[in-house]
Amino acid sequence: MTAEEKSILAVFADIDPAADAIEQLRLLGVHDDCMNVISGIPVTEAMLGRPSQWTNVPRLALGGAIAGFLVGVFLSFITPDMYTILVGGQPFTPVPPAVIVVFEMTMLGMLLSTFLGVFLDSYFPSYRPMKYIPEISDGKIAILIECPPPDEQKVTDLLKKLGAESVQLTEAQHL
Amino acid sequence: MVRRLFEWVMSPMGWIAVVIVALSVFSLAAFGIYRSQQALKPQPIQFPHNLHVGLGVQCLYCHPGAARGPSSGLPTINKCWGCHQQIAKTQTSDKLKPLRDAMASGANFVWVPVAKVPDFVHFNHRPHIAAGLNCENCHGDMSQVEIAENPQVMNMGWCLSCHKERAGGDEEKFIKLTDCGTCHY
Amino acid sequence: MSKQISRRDFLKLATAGAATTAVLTGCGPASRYVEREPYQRMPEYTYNGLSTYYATACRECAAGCGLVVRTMQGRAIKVEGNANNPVNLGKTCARGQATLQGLYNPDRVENPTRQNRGAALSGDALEWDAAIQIISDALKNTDPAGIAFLMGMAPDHLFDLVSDLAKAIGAPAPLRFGALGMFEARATLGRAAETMLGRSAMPFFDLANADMVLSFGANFLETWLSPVAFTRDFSKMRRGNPKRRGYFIQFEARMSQTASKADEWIPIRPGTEGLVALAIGRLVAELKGGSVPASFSSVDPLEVASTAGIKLETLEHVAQLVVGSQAPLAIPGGAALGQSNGLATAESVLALNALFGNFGIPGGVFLSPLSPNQDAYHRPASAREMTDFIAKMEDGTIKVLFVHGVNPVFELPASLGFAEALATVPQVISFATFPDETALASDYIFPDHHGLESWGYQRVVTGSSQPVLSGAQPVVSPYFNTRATADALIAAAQLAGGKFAEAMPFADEVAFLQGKLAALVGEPDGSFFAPEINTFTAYFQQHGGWWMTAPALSSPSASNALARTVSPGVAEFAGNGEFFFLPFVSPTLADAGANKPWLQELPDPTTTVMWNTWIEMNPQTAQVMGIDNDDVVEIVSEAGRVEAPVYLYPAIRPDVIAMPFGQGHTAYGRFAAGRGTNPADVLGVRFNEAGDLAFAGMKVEVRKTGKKPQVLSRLESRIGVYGEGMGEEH
Amino acid sequence: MADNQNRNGVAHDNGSHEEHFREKHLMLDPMPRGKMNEMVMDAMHTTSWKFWLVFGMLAALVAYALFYKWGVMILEGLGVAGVNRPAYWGIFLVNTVFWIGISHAGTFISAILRVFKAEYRRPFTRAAELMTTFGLIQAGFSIFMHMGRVWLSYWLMPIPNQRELWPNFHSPLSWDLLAITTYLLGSTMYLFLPLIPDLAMARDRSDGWRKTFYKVLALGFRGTEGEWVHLRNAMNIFAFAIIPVMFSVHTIVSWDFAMATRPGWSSTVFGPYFVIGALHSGMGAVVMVLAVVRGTMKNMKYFIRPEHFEAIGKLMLIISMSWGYFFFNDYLVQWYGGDKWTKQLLHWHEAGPMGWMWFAMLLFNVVIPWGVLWNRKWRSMPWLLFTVGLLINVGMWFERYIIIPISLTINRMPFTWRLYEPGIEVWLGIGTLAFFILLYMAASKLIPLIPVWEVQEGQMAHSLKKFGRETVVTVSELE
Amino acid sequence: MTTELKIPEYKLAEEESGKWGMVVDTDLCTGCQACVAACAMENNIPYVGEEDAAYGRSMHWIRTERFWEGEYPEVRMTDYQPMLCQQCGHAPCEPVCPAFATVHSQSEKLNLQVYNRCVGTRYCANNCPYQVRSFNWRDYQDPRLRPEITILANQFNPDVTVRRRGVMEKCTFCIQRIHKAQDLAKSEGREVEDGEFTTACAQACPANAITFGRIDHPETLVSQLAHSSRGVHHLEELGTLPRVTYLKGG
Repeated sequence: MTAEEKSILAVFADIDPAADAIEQLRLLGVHDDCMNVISGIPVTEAMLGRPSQWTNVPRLALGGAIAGFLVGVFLSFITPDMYTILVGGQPFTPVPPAVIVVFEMTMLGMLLSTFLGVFLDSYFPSYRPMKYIPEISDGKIAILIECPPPDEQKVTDLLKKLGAESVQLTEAQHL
Repeated sequence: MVRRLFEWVMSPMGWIAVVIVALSVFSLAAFGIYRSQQALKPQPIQFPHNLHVGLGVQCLYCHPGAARGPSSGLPTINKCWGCHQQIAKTQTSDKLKPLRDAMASGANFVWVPVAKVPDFVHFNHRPHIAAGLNCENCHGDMSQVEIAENPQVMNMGWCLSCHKERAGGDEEKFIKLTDCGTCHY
Repeated sequence: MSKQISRRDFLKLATAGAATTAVLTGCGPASRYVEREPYQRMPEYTYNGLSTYYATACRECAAGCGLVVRTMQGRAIKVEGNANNPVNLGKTCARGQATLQGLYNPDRVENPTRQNRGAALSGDALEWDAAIQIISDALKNTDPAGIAFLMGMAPDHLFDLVSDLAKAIGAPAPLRFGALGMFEARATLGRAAETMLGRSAMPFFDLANADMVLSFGANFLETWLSPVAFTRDFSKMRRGNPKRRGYFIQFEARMSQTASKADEWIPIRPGTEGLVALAIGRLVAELKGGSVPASFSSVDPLEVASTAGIKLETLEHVAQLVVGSQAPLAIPGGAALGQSNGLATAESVLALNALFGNFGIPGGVFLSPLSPNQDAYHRPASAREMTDFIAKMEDGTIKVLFVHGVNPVFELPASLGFAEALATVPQVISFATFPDETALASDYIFPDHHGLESWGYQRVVTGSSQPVLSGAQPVVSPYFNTRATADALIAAAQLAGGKFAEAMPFADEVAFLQGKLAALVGEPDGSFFAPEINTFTAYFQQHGGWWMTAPALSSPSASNALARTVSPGVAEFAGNGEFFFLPFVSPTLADAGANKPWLQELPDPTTTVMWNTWIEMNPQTAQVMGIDNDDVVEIVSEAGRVEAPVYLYPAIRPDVIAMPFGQGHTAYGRFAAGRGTNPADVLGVRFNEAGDLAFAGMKVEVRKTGKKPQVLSRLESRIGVYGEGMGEEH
Repeated sequence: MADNQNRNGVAHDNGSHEEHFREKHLMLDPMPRGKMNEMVMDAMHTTSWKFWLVFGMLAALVAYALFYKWGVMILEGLGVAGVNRPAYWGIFLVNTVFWIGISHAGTFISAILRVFKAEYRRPFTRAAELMTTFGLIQAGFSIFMHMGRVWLSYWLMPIPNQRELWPNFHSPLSWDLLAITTYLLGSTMYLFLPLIPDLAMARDRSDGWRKTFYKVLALGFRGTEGEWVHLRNAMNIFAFAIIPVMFSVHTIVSWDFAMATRPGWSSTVFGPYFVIGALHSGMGAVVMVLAVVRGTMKNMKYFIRPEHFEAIGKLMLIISMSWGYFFFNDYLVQWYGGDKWTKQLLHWHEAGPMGWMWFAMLLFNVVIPWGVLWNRKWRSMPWLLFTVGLLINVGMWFERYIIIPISLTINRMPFTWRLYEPGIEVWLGIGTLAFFILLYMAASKLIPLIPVWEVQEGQMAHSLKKFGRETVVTVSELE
Repeated sequence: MTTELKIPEYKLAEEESGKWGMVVDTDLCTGCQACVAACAMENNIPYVGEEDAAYGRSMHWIRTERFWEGEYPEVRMTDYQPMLCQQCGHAPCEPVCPAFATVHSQSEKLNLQVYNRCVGTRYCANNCPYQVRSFNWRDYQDPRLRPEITILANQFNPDVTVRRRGVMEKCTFCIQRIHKAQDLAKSEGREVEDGEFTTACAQACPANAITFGRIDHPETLVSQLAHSSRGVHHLEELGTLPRVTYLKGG
C-alpha cells in the first residue's frame, strides 16, 4: 500500500446497512481481502458477516508465558547454583518459593507478550499516513475498499443506496 | 531517501529515537569521562620497576610482608638508601633528588597505591603466596612496566574466578574460597 | 639509656594518616585516592600489616591491672588484659577497655598552656622550655614549706619521684587523693585493719576460697579496691569448686550491682551495718555454742532487727547459713563505712570474721602484701586530711600547688570549699591530661602523657596475694605535644640547680625508674630474673611488671580482734530530710570515665541508664509523693541541692534515695561537660572517726520541680521490663 | 412479594417508567457517540483557576515533602525517621501496604467486574485503573524510601553480574519485588490497552500539542477489524491474567509479615486477610475518586450516577463484612493459641498507648460501613459514600499501622520493647499522597477519564424488555 | 527377599553442633559491661549519643539483660543475661534478606553479615527473635558529622570494616580473630588449638562467664560446658539452633 493509491471509504451510521453493504459488495466481486471495516466500537466479524480475523495474540501470550516460566525456572533453580549461598538452613533451591517466582515470571511473560502481541499484530506504532476519517471515532462504521474496484461509480452508487452517509475516494493522510 | 529519513526524524517516533540515542551517547560519554578521571596521581618518584626487576631484585626484597602477613608493605626509605647509597649516580641524578631530600630531612614518601581493594575486603597476601601464586599472577609482569600499573580490575568477579579455579574439585576448599566471610567482615 | 629513647623515636615515626583514611570510607564507595606512607625507618619488631603488642599497666584506676595493648602502625588498636599479671590474669573491666578513648580523646590538653584560671581551656600554648622554666621558678622561688603536691590515688612511680623531691627540698610530703578512695573509705578500712588486724595495711579478703560471703555494703564487683580481681574471685567462689557453689549475702540499703549478684539481698537501714554484723555474730556464736565475745553479747538481735528494719528471722536465717558453711567471710565496705560510725562498723565486721575464725586461713581475712620495693602501706588522703589541706590553701601556707592525676574540684564535696580555696593559692600548676575542672582553675596546664604513652610502674595495693609491681611503658608515641610530668619535674629541678638538681640527678624518667627498680635486680623469687639493670628493665617492659611468684599474705591474729569491744551503734545522720541519701560510684564511669563516649554509652548494670545521672527512688515512695519516672526532682541537703531525673528503682529501701557519682562535670571535654549532675554537690562536711567522709550519713529532702526535660536514656524497655503501657505498671 | 404489587402499579404508565429507567441507568440513557466524545473532551479541556491553584500547591508539596525530605533522609540516614529497635519498619511499610491496597481497586473493577460482566463498571473502569498505576508508583516510592541504602537498590533486581551473585529468592522481599513489578507493568499495560481507542478519539478531536501527544500515544490506531480483534483478545487475556497477579501481589505483601517468626505476624490467614483489606481500602478510594470526579469535572454527572455509587456501596458492604470475618478469624486464632508473646501483643494492641487506634480501626472498617451501607438510599448518596470511603481508608491505614510498627514493639525479647514514634516519614507519606493526587489531576486533564467506546458498547447492548406487565433491563452479549 | 530400608540422612547432628560456639554462665555474669566495652573497641562499633540511645538505637552487639521478680522487699533481680547474636544454625534472619547480605558461612558455620552487600531493608532485624541486630541509623562514624571521629578513628581496628549509614550489623563472633588464628595455625601447619584465641568479650570478661571455642570438638572446654546439665538455649523452641548456650541456675 502506497500513499498514492486511492481507496473508497464509505461511512455508515449503523451496523445493519454496513453489513448489507458488505454482502452486496461481495456480490459485486469485491473480495473480502480488499475490504476492511473501521469502527469506533468493537464490531464483531459475525455481526458484519465478515470472515474471522486471524490474531496471533493468544499464541504470543502462550509463548510469552512459556518464556516467562523458563525465566522463572532459571531464576529460582539455576541462579542459586551459580553461587551457592546457604541461608537459614534452607535448601539452595527450595520449591515453595520457586513456585512464587515461577508464577510471577510466567504471568509477567504472558502479560508482556500479550501487550507486545497487540503491537506486532496491529503494526503499532505506525505514524505513517493512513486512510481514515475522524468521524469513525464518533461511532460510525466505515468500509474501506482498498482494491481498485472494476466499476468505481457503481460501487459508490450501491453504497449510497444502501444508506452510506458518505462515500469518498480517500488518500492516506496523517492522522 | 534523505528526505524520508528527515521526515521520519521529524515524526514523534523519530524524536523519541533521537532522544534515546542522544541520551545513550551522553551517558556513554559521561561514563567515559568518569572513567578517564580515574587516572592515578603521579607517584612521588617515577620508580622504574622494570629496571629494578631487571637488575635481579626480588619482589619480596622490597615487599617482604607479602610472604608473612596481610600487607606486602612498601619499602622504607632506609631500605632504598641501603642500596642507593652505594650507587654513585644517586648523588647526581635529578630523578633521585626526592630520595636524597627525604633521606636528609627524615620525611616520608607518600605513594599512590595502584593495586587496591575496597576497605570492606580483607585481603591477606600470605595465604595467596602460600598457595603458590606468584606476584605477577595478580600484579602483572613488573619487568615490563616502568611505573607500576594495575593490570586488572580487581573486582569480586576476578577474585572469584581464580578462587573457583584454584579450588579444583575439592568441595571443602571451594566452600572456603567462595565463602562470603572469607573476605567480608 | 639510649635504648629507650631510641625506641621512643621510632614510635614517633609512626604515622596514622594512610590507614585511617582507608578505614574511614567504610562501607561507602571504595575510596578513590588512597595514599600510603611507609616508615622512613621501620621500627624494630614491626611488620607491615601485623600488630605489635606491648605490655603495660592500666591507669584508669589505682588497682594496677596489667594490660597488653595491640598496636598497629603506631596506633593503639585494642586493650587486652595481661594474662600474666597476677592482679587481673588477662581480664579487664569496661573502663580499662575504654582507655583508648582517653588516649584518642578529642578533648585532650594538646599543648602546655597558660590557662590563667579561665572558664574554658585557654588555648594559649607555650613552649615546653618555657613551661619547664615556669616549674623551675616555682620550685626555686618558693619557700619549700609553701610547695604542695596533690596527686592521684595510684601509688605509682611519679608519687615516688615527687615524694623524693619533696623530701629533698624540704617540702611537705605529697598528698594522694581520689574520689574512689573517698567512696571506698580507705582510711577507715586501713584504721580498722590497724586496730583489729594489728597492722595498718589493706586487708585482703580471700573471696575466691570462701563459701559464704556476707558483704556489708562492699561493692567489690563495681569499683571497690580492685574490681577485676574481686570479680575473678567471685567467679571462683561461685564456680571454682565443682562440689559447692559459694553463697553470697549482701546487706545494703539499695541493690547495687554487687548486691544484684547476691543470693540474698537484705535491705537494712543505712547506719546499722555494724549492729547487724554484731547481731549475726551473736546468733552464730549462740548456735555454735560456747562463749559469746563481749562485743557481740552487748547487742540484742531482736532490737537490731527492728532498728535495721528487717525481721529477726532474716538474721537467724543468715546465722544458720553461716553455721552451716565451711568458709564464711564478711566484708565491710562502701557506704557502710561512709557513716559517722564507719570505723566501728568496719571493726565490727572484722570482729565478725574473727568470730568466724577465718583470720589467715583460705577463704578468710589476710593482710595484703606490700608491693615489691615498698617499705610500708601508704594510704591515700582521707577527706579530713583534704580538709586540713584546704585549710592550708586558704590560710596562705600553700604558695604553689602542683596537681597531677586528680580532679578535686569535681571529686570533693563542694561544701568542702576546694574550688574557693584553690582560687586563693597564688600559683597552681596542673599536669592534667584532660581539661578537667581543676586544670581549668589552674594558672598553667603542663599536660602529662596519657597512660598509654607513658613510662612508669604502679604498686598494687590489693587484689593479688602476690606482691606485684605493674610496669607501664608507652605503647604509642605521644599524640600531642605533651611531656611526662616526671620528665618535666626532673628537667625543672635540674634547671633550678642546687639542691633541686641534687634531688633529681636523673637524665630522664626512665633513668629514675631504673634507679627505683635497681633494688629488684637479682631478686630470685620474682616473675623473672635479671642479673643487671638494663636486662631487668627490658624484661620489666616485656612482662608488664615484676611480681613475686609466691603468695605473701600475712595472717593476722584473731585474739586481738576478739578481745576488743566494739560498739558501733546506729550512725548519726546530718540534716533533717526524710530520706537517707546514698551516693554511689557509677560502676561504668567511676570517677573519671565521663569523657569517654563509649563509657557514657555503656548502660549502668542495674538501671541500664546511659549518658546521664539519675536518682533512684522506690516506686512505692514515689507513688506516695506523686513522682513518676523521668520527673526531675531536687535533692536538698544541709550542704546544697542537686537536680536529676528520677528512676523508679524497685530494689531500694523506701526511705533511701540513691544517686550515682561520675557525671555532672562542668568541664572535662565534650562528652562529659554539662551532662548530668554531681551528687558531691550535696554532700556535707562530716567525717567518721577515721577521718573519712561520712558521705552516706545524710538525710535529705526530695522536692518536685515540675520539670521533665528529656527522657532518661535507658537500654532496657520500660514496656517490657516494667510493663509500662501494658496497664500493669510496676 | 409485596414490592411487586407496587411496581406493577407503576408499570402501567409505560412512558414515565422508561423515563425513570433512563434517569437511573447510564446504559439506558444513550447519547450519540459524538456527543459523548465532546463531553469527555470538554471535561478534559475545561480547567478552572482552582484546579491550577490546587495543582500548584500539590506540586510544591511533592517537591518539598517527597523529594526534598527524601534527599535529606538519604544524606542523613534513616535516623531522621522514627524507626528504631524493635520497630525497624515504620510508616514507610505502612504506606507501601496502603498504596498497594489502593491499587487493588482498579484491577478489581476493571478485571473482575469485566470477567463477571458487571455492566455498571463501564464508565469508571479507567478512573479505577488509573488508581492502580498511580497507587503502585507511590507504593514503589514508599518501599524504596525505607531502604537504608536506596542507591544500591538495583542489587535486588536479577541482573547478570560478574560475580554471578543473584538476588535471594528465598526472601519474601524478592517475591515482593517481582510481584510488584509484574503488577505495575501489567496494570499499566492493562490501563493502556483500552485507552488506545479513546486516545485515537482524542487525537481526532484536538490540535496543537495535544494532537501530537495523542497521536504518539494512539500509536496510529484507526479501529480496523484486525486492530479491534487483537485488542479485544489482549484485553480478555489481561482481564483473566491480572486477577491472579493482583491476588498474588497482596498475598505476597502479607507474606512479608507472615513469613517472619514474630508473634502476631506468623499467621496463615494473612494472605486473604490482606487481599480483602486491600479491596476494602481500594473500593473506599474508588468511591472517593468518583465522588470528586463527579463533583468537580464537567459533564461527569451524566457518566457517573448514583446507581454507580449504589453498586459500589453494595460491594463495599460485602467487602467490609469479609474483612470483618477475616479480622475475627485472625484475631481468634491468635487469641486462642495462648502463646505468651502473642497474648502480650494483643493486650498491647488494645490496652497499649495506641489502643485508641485499634478501636478506631474497628469503628471505621466495620461499624460505620455496616451502619451506612445497608441502606440503598444512603449508599446512593455520593457525599456520604465519600465520607465512608475516607473513613475506611483511614481505618485501613490504622490497620496497617497496627500490624507494622505497633506489633513490632512486641517481640520475644521484652528487654527491647519500645514504642515507635514517627519522624520524617510523616512528611514523606504526605508527599506520596500529594504525588498520587497530583498524578491523578494531571491524568484527568490529559487522558479521557471515561472509556467512551466502552460506554457506547454498553449502551448498545442494553435494552428494555417487557415480561408481561414488568419492564426489565436486558443485556445482550455482544462479544 | 530383603529390601533395604533407606532412612534419609538428615545430618542433624552436624547441623546441631555447628563449628564455633559460646557458653555464657549467667550465674557468673556480674553485668559489669566489660564485654560490651571490649566488643565496641574491637569491632569499631559507634556510640550513638544520648538521644538515639534513649530511642532504642544504641548499637551494642552484646547487651546484658536483666529483669525483676517480685516487689520490694521481696524483689529479686534475675541473673544478668548477656544477649548477643546466637549465630543460629537455622537463622531466621538469613533467608529473608533479598540481597544475600546476611548469609550462613558454610566454612565457619557462622551467621555472616556482609556489610557491603547490605541495602538496609532491615528485614533481618525484624525477623531476629533475639533482637540482637543493630542498624546504622546515621553516619555515626563520619568525621564530617562528628569531628571527634578524626581523632577517635586512630583506634579503629583495621581488621573490621567501618560501617556507614544504612547498614545492618551484628556480632560476628569476632570472625576477624577466627581468621587470624586460622591463618596463623595454617602458616605453622597445625590446627587451631582450644583457647588459642577467643572473642573480645570472652577475653575481657573478668568473671570468666564467657567461654568460646570449637563446639564441634567434644574435648574443648566450650563444648564440655555446653553439654552441662545447666545448659539452656534461648528460644530453642523456634528451631533456630542457637550456638550460644546459657548456663542457668545455681
